[in-house]
Amino acid sequence: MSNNNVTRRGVLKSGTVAGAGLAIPTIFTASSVAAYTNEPGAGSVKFGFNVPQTGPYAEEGLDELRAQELAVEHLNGMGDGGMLNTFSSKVLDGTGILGREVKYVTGDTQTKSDAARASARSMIEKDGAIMITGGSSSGVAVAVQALCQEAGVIFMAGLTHSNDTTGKDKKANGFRHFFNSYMTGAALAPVLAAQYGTDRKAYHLTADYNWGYTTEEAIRASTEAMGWETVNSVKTPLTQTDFSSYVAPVLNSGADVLVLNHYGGNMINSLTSAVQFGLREAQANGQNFEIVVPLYSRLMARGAGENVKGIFGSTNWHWSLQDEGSQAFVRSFGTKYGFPPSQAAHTTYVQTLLYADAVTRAGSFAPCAVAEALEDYEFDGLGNGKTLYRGDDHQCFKDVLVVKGKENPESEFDLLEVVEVTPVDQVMYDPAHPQMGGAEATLGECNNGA
Amino acid sequence: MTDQTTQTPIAAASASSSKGGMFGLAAKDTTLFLVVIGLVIFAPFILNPFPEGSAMAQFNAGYPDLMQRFVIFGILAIGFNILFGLTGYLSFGHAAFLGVGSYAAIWSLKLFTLNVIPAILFAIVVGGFFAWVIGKISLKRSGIYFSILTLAFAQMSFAMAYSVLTPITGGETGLQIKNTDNPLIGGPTDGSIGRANLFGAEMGNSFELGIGNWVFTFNLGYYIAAFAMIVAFYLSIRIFRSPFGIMLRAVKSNQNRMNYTGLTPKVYTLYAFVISGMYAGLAGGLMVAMDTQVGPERMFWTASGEIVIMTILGGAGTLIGPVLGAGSIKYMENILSKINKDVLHQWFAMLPDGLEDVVVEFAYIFVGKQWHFTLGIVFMLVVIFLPGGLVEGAQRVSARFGRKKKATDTTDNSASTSAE
Amino acid sequence: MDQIIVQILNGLDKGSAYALIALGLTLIFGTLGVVNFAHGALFMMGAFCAVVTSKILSSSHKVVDETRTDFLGNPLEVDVFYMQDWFGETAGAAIMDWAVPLAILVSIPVMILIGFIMERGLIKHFYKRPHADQILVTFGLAIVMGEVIKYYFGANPIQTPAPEALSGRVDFGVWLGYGPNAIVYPMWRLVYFFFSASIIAAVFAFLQFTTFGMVVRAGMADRETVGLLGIDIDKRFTFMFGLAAAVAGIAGVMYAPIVSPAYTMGMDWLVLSFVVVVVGGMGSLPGAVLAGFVLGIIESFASMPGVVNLLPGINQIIIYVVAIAILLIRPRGLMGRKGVMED
Amino acid sequence: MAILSVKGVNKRFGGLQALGDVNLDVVENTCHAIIGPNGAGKSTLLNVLVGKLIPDSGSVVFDGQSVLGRQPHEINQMGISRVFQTPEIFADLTVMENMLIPCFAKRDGAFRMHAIESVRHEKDMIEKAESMLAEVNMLDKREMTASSMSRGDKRRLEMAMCLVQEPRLLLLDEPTAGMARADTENTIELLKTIRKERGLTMAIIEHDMNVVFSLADRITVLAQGMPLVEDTPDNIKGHPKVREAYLGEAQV
Repeated sequence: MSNNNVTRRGVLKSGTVAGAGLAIPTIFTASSVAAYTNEPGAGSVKFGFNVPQTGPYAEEGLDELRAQELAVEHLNGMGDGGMLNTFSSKVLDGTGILGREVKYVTGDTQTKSDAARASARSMIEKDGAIMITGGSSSGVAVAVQALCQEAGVIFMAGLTHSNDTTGKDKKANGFRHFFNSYMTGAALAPVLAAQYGTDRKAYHLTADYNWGYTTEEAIRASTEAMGWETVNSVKTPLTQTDFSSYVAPVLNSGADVLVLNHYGGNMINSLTSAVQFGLREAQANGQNFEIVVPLYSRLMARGAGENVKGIFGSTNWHWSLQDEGSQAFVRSFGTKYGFPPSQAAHTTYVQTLLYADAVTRAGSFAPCAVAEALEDYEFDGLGNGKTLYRGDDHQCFKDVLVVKGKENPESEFDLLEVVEVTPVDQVMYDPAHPQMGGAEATLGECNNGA
Repeated sequence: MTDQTTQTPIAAASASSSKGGMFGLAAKDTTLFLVVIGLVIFAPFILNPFPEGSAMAQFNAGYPDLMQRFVIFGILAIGFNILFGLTGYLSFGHAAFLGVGSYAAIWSLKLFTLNVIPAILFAIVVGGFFAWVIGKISLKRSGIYFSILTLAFAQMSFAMAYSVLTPITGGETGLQIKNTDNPLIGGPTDGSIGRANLFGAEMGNSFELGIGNWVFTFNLGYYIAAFAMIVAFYLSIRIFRSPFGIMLRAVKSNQNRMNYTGLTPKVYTLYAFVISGMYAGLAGGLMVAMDTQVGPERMFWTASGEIVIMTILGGAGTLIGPVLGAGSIKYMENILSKINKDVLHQWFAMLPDGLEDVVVEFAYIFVGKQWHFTLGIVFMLVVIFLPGGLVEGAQRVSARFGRKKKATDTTDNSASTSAE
Repeated sequence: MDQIIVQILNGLDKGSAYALIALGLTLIFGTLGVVNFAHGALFMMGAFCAVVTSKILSSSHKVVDETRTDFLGNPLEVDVFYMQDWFGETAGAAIMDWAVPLAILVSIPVMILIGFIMERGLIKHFYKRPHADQILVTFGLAIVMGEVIKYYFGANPIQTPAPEALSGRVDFGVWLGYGPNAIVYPMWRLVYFFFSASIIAAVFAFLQFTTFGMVVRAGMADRETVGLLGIDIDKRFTFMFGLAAAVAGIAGVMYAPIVSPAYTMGMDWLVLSFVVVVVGGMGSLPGAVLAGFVLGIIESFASMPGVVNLLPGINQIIIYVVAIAILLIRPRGLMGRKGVMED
Repeated sequence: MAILSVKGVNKRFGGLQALGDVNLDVVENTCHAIIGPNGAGKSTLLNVLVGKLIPDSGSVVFDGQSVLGRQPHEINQMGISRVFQTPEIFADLTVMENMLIPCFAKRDGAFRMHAIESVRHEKDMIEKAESMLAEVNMLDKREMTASSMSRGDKRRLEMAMCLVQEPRLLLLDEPTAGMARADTENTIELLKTIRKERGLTMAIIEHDMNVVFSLADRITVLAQGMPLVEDTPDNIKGHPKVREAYLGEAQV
C-alpha cells in the first residue's frame, strides 16, 4: 500500500505549491511530501463531520452537527470554552490544534452505509479531512470505520450502540466513546431486578438487524443471570410502523415484562402500541406489567410523549447531570442554540475534543500516533466521570446512566430522570467476550495511509 | 451530442458501405462514442474546473469516489435503459441485481482472490442469473403488474439481506474485507486488511497533477471503472443498432404483431432483462471493487427508484441520456449535501451583514440538509419543461446555438428525428 | 382462538388504512389515468393536519415562574395555553384533548384545496403524458412535500394522542364469551376501523347513487365517450382529485394517534399502497378495498410470534409473497380490468 | 390440393355456440373467402386458425400438420400470416424497420440473439425489404415513422410485412374495412397482382361483396357459427340461403 490515497490538498491550500507558477505541472509521487494521508499544512486542519441530515435520524444528526461546530469554536478559542475548562487534560488552550486553525466540512450519511462512505470518501479525497466523526447508527459506523481504516484516517464514532462497532468489527483506526449493548445490559439488569424483582418473565420485541440482535443478546444474558426468564422473543422488521400485531399477543403469553429492543421511530411506535394495548396498566402473574426500553434517546422519546413515563432504560449521557463538565457543556450549547444538547451531541462533542487532545499530546496528526495517544488513556471532566479509552478494543469505559421516563416533566426537554449511575466496574468486560466477537476479532494494524 | 435518436436511417442496400464509421459503428454513433471516450478520459480535468481553495472549489467533482460513482451509475443506467428504453418494461426492482452483484463480488474478494477481475466477472454472472430467475417469473405479466412483481422480488431481497440472511450478507452492517479473511489466492500474510487490486495495483492508487492552483487526480480505480463503462456503452450502441435492438423496440411498439410475425416477444424481453441484469451486476461488482463494502440498503426500493429516475431524467430510450441522468443525480447528492451554512457565509461574505444573513438563510433552503428539496424540484422542472429529459434540453440548447451549422448539414441527414 | 380474533382485528385495522389509501389512489388513477406517487405524501399531509391543529389549539404564551429554573439555571418560563385562558381550565384542556377529531374538520377543506391546486397546477398537464413522466413528476412533488414538512416540523415523529376518552380499551372477550382480559383492544383503533369503513362506504355510495358519481363511473369506464356527451368531465375530475386528497387526508388525521406522524411517512406508504392497488387490480375500487383488507389481515397473521418463530423473516416479506402469488394466479390482480396499464 | 383443412370445429363461449361443426378446405393457389353476417363466427374461426383460440373439438390441419395447441408465433413460422382488421404495425418504428422485422423472423426463426451485428450490414434483408416496399409503392416512405402515415398506407405496410415473409397462406381480416373507394380498388389490384406473380394462397374475411367477388375463387358462407354453403362466387350470388341470412341481418 505504498501510494494509496495520496492526497495533498492540505499542502496545496496552505500555499506551498501555489507559488510554484502556473505553467509548471507538478506531479506528486508516492513518497514525496506526506508521511500519512491528508497531512495538514501549517495553517489549518480539516475535520469531516459525517452525520445523517436526511432520513429518520436527521434530528440526531443535526444535533451532532451543532455540537461539532461548537467543539470547533471552542478549539479555536471562540465562545466560552465549554468542556475545555473542565477536561482533565489541559493541553488544549483554544489556539487550534498544534497551532493550526480547525476547519470542518460536513456531509450527509442518509443513514445508509453507501451514502455514508461516499460522503466520507469525498471528505478524505476532495477536502483533505484528517479525521471523520459522527453518525447515528451502527451500520453506518461499521462501514465508515472500515473505510477510515483503509484510507488511513482516524474515525471517531458518533452515536453507535451495537456491540459490533468495537466488537467483532473493531478497527485500529476507529474509536468509540458511546456505550454499547453489553454495557446497557450490565447496567440495566441490576436496577430492573431491584425494581421489579427477580421472578420475572420477559418478552422481547427485537428490531430485526444487527443492533437489535446484540442488544437482545446482552439484555437476555444480563437479566437471565439475575434470575429472569425469557418467555419469547419476536423479531420485527425495521420498516414496521404499526406494532399492534406484535404487541397484542404479549399480555397472554405468560410474560410480565416487555423489553423493546427498538430505537428511534421503531421505539416510538412500538411503545405507543404497547401503551395503547394497556400493557402499562396491566397485571400479569400477580405483578404489575412492566415495559423496558434498553436504549433511550431523549430526542426520540419526545415523539412518544406521555408514553415514556416511568419506563426504564439506559442512556450515554443526559443534560441534567450535575457534574462540572456536563454543566459547562449544557451551558455553552444552550446559550448558543437555546435548548439542551442530546446524548448524540454530547458524544460527538467529546469525541472531537478527545481527538484534538490526543493529537496535541502526541504532537502529530499521524493516525498511528493519535491512536497511540488515545489508547489506554484515562481522563475526566467530560461529563461521564472517570473514563478509560481501552487500548484493546478502542471502547470508552465509563459509568452508565440508568434512566426512567419522568412522571412530571417541567419542560419539553425534561423527559428523563437519572435513576442510577452504574459504576464503570460493573459494565467492564473482557475484550475477548463472546458478545464482542470472541478472541477472533482483532483491531488489526493501525494505518497511516499514504 | 444531438443525435441521440433510436431511429437511425438504415442505409439503402445499394448505398456503399457506411461512411466514416469506426468500430463497426455508423458515422454519427462513432462521433458520439469518441466524444464519450474523450469526456471519460479527461474527466479529472473537466470535473475540476475550479482552483483549489477558491470558493467555487466546492463544486469540483473531480475526486476519485465521485468520478467512480458517475461511471458506475452510468453503467447501471445504460443497462436499465436497454430494458426500459427499448422494450418499455419498467422494472422497479433493478437495485436487487446491483445488490446481488455486489455481494457476489465481495465474497469473491473475501474467499477467492483480491484481484478485481474475477470479482467483477462473478458479479456479472450472478446478476445475470438472478435477473433470469426473476425475469422468468415477472415476465408472465406486463405493464404495472410486471413492475410490481419486480418490486416485490427486490423488496424481498432487501428484507432478507437486512435480517434473516445476516450470516451471508452481514445484515445491516454489511460486508467488508477483514484482516481475518484468507482468500485462496494471494491474500495478505501479515495480518493486514486485504485490498482489492488489479494484478497487484490497488484501486486507490492515484497520481496527482498540480498545475498552478489546480490539482487533478488520476485514479486507477476510476480508469478501470471508466474502461468498463466505455465497453458497456459501446455494447449498448451495438445493441441499439442491431436486429435484436429493433426487436426490443418492436416489443414496446406492438407485441401482438410480433406474435403474428412469428416472433416471441417474451423471450426477447427476457434476454433484455437478463442483459440489463448483467449490467447491474457489473455495476455492483465495480462498486465493490472501488469501495470494498456492501450494505443491504443498496437493494431498497428507493435505490431501484433512483435508477428509474436517472433514466427518465436523462432521457429514456436515448443512448447518452441515462448516463447524464445518473451523473446529475449523483452530483447533486454528493455536492449539494456538503454545502453547509459555513460555506454559504464564505460565499456571500462580500454582502453587507444583514443582507448576507438573509441570502444565506434563503440559499440554505436548497442545500445541506435540505438537498432533497432541490432534488425534488429538479425532477419536477425537468419533467415539466423537458419531456424528453436532459438530452432534449441539450438538443434545444444546441439547436439554438448551432442552427447555422445545421443548415449546411441538412443534406447529410434530414431524417434525424428527435429522441424519444 | 382469542389470539386469532385479536389478529383479525389488527388486520382489519391495518387493512382499513391500506384500503383508504388505495381507494384514493384508484380514484385518481381510474378517473384521471394518472399514477400519483404523491399519494402517500397526501396521507402524510393529512397526518400533519392533526399535528398542526393540535399545535394551534395548544398555542401558548410564556409566564415566568420565579420559583423554578430551566436547564440553564434561568427562571423557568411556563407555557400558559390560550385555550385555557379563554375557556377556563377544564374546557380549555378538553378542547386541546380533542385536537385529533377536530383536525378532521380542518383537514377536509385543507386537503381538498391542496388537491385542487395539485390537479389544476400540475397534474392536468400530465394527462396525456406517459406514465413514466407522471411517476417522475409526482415523485418529485412527494419529495418536495416531505421536505417542506421536515423544514417546519423536523425529522422526528411527533406524538399526536387520541382524546383521553377514546384512548382506553374495550374488553372484547367478554362480549364473545371469553373471560375478562382475554381480548382487550384499544378503543381508538376500533374508532379508526369504523370511521374508515364508513368513509369507504360513503365513497361507494357517492359514486353509486349520485348523478355526479354516475358520470364519474362512466368516465372511469370510458373517458372519451363521456366527453362526447358534452359533459364537462374535466371539472368533475378536478373535484375527484380533491375528493381523493381529502380521503387520504382524513385517513392520515385518524391514523396520527396510531403511528406518530413523521415526514418519512409519505415514502413509507408509497410502495405499500401501490402493492395494494395492483394486487386489487388496476382501476378497480372494490378490488383496492378488498386487497387492503386481505393484505392487512395476512400481514397480521404473519406477525404472530408462533408464525415468526416457525418461519423466521416471514413477517418481513409476507406482503410481497402474497402479492406475487396473487398476481401469478390472477393476471390482473383480484378484480382488475383487462387492458388497464398492461402495457 | 387443400393446404388448410378444417374439420368439425366447435367452439362455445358459455352458452353461445360460436362455431358449430365448421368444415373448410383452402386449396393451394386459390383465394377462399369467408363471408357472413355479424356474429356469424368469422373472426372466431380466424382466431382458431392462427392459434389465438383453441376449439373445443375438431381439427385444423395446415400442410399436413395440426395447428391446434400451437402458439401464434409457431403457426406463423409454419407459413400462415395474418392481416388484421385494424392495421397491426409497429407504430413507433420506421417503415423500413417495420419491414425488416418480418424478414428477420423469416430468416432467424422465433428468436435469435443477434445483438452485436449491425442492422446496416444486413444487406440481403434490406434488399428484400426494399423490393417489397417497391412493389407496394412505398419505397419513398422508408424512413417515415409508421404512426405518422395514413390509414391506407398503414394497411399497405401491414400487407407488405406479411407478404415479405412469403407466407404459404395469407389470412386477411376485412382488409379494406374503413378504406376509401380508391384505396379499396388499389388494394384489390395489389392483391391480384401479387397472386398472379407469386401464386399466393389466401383466405379472406370480408363484408364488401365487391372485394369478395373480384378476388375469391371459392366462398364459404357462415351463419350463427354454422357453415351455410360453400361454392364458387357465381353460385353464391344467387343462393337463396345466403340472401336469407343477409336479409335477416338487414332487418335487425
